[in-house]
Amino acid sequence: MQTAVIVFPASNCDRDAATALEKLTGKAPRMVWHNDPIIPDDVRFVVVPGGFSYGDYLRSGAIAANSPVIQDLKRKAEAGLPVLGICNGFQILTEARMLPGALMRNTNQKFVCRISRLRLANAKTRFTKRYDAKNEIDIPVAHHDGNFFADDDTLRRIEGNGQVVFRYVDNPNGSRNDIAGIVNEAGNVLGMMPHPERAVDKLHGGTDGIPLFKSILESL
Amino acid sequence: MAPTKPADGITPEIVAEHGLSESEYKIILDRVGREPNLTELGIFSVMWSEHCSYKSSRRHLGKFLTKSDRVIQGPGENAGVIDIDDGDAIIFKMESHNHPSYIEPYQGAATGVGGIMRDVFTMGARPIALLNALRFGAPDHPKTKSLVAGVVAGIGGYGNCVGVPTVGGETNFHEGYNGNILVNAMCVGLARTDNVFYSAAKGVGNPIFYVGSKTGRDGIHGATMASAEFDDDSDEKRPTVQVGDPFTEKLLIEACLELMATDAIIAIQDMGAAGLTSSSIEMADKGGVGIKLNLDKVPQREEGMTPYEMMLSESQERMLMVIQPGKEKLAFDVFEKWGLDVAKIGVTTDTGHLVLTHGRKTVCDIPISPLADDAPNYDRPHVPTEPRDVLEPHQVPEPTDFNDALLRVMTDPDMASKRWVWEQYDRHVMADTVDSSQSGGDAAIIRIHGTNKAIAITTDCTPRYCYADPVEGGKQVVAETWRNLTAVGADPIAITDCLNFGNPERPEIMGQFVGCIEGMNEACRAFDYPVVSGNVSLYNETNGVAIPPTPAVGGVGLISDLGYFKTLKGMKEGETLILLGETKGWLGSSIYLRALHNREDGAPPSVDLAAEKRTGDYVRKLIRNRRVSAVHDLSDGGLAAAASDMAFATGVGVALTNPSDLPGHAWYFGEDQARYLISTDANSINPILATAEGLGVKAQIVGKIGGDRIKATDAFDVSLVGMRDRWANWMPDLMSGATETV
Amino acid sequence: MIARVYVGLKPGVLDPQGRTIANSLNDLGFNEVVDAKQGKVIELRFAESDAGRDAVEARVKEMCEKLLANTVIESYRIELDEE
Amino acid sequence: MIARVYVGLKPGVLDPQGRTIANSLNDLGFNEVVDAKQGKVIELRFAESDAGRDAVEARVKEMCEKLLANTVIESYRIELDEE
Ligand SMILES: Nc1ncnc2c1ncn2[C@@H]1O[C@H](COP(=O)(O)OP(=O)(O)O)[C@@H](O)[C@H]1O
Ligand SMILES: [Mg+2]
Repeated sequence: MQTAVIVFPASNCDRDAATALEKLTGKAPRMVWHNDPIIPDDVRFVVVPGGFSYGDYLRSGAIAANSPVIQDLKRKAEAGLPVLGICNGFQILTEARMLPGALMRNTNQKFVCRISRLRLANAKTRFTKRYDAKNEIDIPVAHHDGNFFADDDTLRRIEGNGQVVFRYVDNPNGSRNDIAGIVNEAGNVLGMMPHPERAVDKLHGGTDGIPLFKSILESL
Repeated sequence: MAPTKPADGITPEIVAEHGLSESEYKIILDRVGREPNLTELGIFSVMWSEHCSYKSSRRHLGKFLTKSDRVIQGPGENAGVIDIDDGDAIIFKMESHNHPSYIEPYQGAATGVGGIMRDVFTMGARPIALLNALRFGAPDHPKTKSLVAGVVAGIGGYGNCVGVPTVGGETNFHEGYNGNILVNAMCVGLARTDNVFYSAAKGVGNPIFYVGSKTGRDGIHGATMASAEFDDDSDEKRPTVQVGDPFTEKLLIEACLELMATDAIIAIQDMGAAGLTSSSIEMADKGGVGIKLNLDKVPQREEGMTPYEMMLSESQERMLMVIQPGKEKLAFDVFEKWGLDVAKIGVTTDTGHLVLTHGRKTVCDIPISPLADDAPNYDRPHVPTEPRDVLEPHQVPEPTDFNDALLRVMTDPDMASKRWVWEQYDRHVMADTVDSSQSGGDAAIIRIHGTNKAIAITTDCTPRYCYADPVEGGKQVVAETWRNLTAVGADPIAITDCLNFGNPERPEIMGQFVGCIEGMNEACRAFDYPVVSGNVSLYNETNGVAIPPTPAVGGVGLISDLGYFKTLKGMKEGETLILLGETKGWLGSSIYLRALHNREDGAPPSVDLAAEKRTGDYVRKLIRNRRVSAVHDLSDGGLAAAASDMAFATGVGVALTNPSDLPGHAWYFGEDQARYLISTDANSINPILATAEGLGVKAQIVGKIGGDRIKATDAFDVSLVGMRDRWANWMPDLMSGATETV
Repeated sequence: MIARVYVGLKPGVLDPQGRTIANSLNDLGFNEVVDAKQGKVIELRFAESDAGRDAVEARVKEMCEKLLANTVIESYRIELDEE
Repeated sequence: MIARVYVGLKPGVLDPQGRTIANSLNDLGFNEVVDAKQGKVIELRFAESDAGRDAVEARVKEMCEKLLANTVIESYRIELDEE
């Protein structure tokens, strides 16, 4: 199965994402450069990785959201291509308006790196089916701007639609409603601050990220 | 600050402002054969500064063991290179950024991280891990909190952005650092043994490329500042500090590694302290060639920069390289793809001179060899530190309340959890962190990507021991890193160091320096554990008061199979704790003495290197034979602290006993060296004890695992969770309400 | 010509940075501060041109919408300065 | 009373943010932008008081020196507004 990871200048979890995808699909993902106008047609699943695209200057994800490849990603996502934005990738997807809301500075103003416990708020999405009966998982977070904000109307709407996928058990950043990850209305675009690609290996961050990748890959 | 306009004559005042002595200036006159102009003088001054020339330390550093079967490159290059089999090489170094971090903690620490990473990727390695050894003033000193907040944010801000995990380090507090904090950063990179890059320029007529950020007026005279003492005015002087740009650094890493995969690069050198000057001169000197640079071609951030300013600027994120003729276009293409400034600024020559032109005029023409070869090399007078009396256990009061004693020891500033610090560092990026600060373990474990082997890394130093007895302290520092690597099952391979001391012109400080080196070297030789890179930071004094001698050491070891490593975590209910190594109840210079009695007297524990070796080799064997479920070495705070660390990390209680004749405080809190605690199941106890006896390693059963308390016969009995909370909250409590510049 | 773009959080969006500043100021003894907000100023310098004020302003507005502000949480204000 | 504090990098100090913003605007086709700088505005609201303008300004200056600006690399400007 062909997957892809988008690489921006100073993405830095591109390798983490590629390692996870290769492990789970048996095939190296295509690394698509931010300036490429087109994501190759054979790509069935795209990861927008974490990191500090453009140094996070101006606002996290803002500059990357305007890159050529994201314009193509938007078109393809609207046509149903599944996309996972992790950490900086989540920030980029909100900046690109592919997901609602915005990610602001953590309330305590500090970068936070820890294993965080997440509650599955919606276990029926294309990304969470394989979690079966499990309702809490441990996934690492590592971010400075993970404080999810949406205005009251938006919040009500996404809660009502079941778009909230993960919530923090112990909110590390001040996110409204403890939101750690959301999908778009169509359910094919997931953005999350925690790093599931850092939880696919017993020796490194645990294995609670594996069902997420399995869910989406099997749905294709 | 020196005048920046070209002066007609060099006055004694100008010479002094450049930190050069009269006799040093005489040598310059002699070697150049005429009066230098200001640019030339500036170049000599930075090259001959303590920071670049190691003039007080060189002859002593030469004594270190620097070779072993695994050493590919020892000291003398940007970083040390060791062979870890299968064609893989590990490249690492530690460096200080003390003075800049005191003046501007965020940027000072950030640029320190950036600088050490450049030293490593310059040699062809992808940086894979960062560590940081930090020393701050007393917790209640008015500057401490904001310095801590700024330094930690700066280290995280840079490392996190570049995407290299910060996996370990140490954090101490002591009033001896009130006016001079220490920020030492270590970087470890991974390369192929057949693709390591060096700095020696080769050939004549080869193009010299400048890559990275533009040159501005940043940190001019940083190198001389790093070699000067602070006084009360230093806060006000505020020399131009450099601002780090981790985004550009990340691009620079990717671009350099991309170009290094081709055969375009002959030599490469990062521009660190003394920027363009030291990088060009080091490349030329090592290669025995001359260099001609056209300064008009240097990418500049500001208008009207003089040759003096360009040569002395310490703008960050810049590299210099000699490119294979014919590969210029390839180089341009790679750097432009990554959006970096790139320019051909000169060529190598056969003149042996550094020639600079600016606006069609020659502004500098000096022979290169004296800049390096004739740099001052002083044999500064040194007097050894007076030996202290050994404190016997009965000379140290026993606690009236052992629970309180344990609490005080575990919440001593050096002992309390540093989660507040390391939670601000991305420890997992790059997908290979097997263990890090997270577990509170002895050494971080980083897997070699795509393989089943790993390296273990640690940094250590116990300045109070070094102050009490530099020679024993020096031994102890090296031994502790060796022990920490051993405790996770790694074979210790080599070290890097960062020697932080006061003013070397004072014989007692120089005595500390010489003593520490002697002790370190003795330990290196005993363990076949060479020094492959390092850094010296002197003049860490304020108003004549020096920091405690602080030779920080970073150790690296190899775990050739990840099937066999251990951490301090993982012991199981019902297991037995065995103490390996001999306990005499050493309380001199201990944490116990300081935490309970506010005293730092007494000789520090002596280090029996043969016992260290014997015991450590045995521990590694036990780990390889899967005889143990958890291992921790004993250091600060002794047995009680080590057992508590293990209990905190695992969430299971321990019950300790005292099978010795020693009083409780000496047994539980003594800091005798060469000791480890291991946890094992019932079946393994007898074989472990028997083998130990055969090897001449003392082994005693000292406790049981289980329950939810940390207790000890005739001593303490506290709840694990309660004690852990106090230990965990010390630093958040300290830092709450810390006011960092926003 | 120089344009200054002021970007601040919309009313109703919690401003943790502002909150922290106010708290820190209070801790330092500046008790008269009841509230603080933090925003950004982006100063843009333009190449010489004969574009009129309105044209420039329209372009800057476009820059704000596209990049300089995230209108989900931020509002902006433009100031032009002939120098 | 409201005080607005403008904080920006001192001339000559590297401004990686500003440079990246300018580059990105150019990439988006805003080629007229030759340079960008990013600074901060901190808006402070005060409790009612009879402190005069000068007294308030002196206090804000102290806040800047102590906390709001990092005077090693930043300079600041204060504006007072009676509302
Ligand atoms: N500045 C720091 N950065 C990262 N990790 C740190 C820092 N300070 C302390 N730590 C971590 O805290 C743990 C305890 O540190 P320390 O007491 O120095 O350990 P040890 O005595 O075993 O060397 C270690 O895992 C260490 O890596
Ligand atoms: Mg240890």
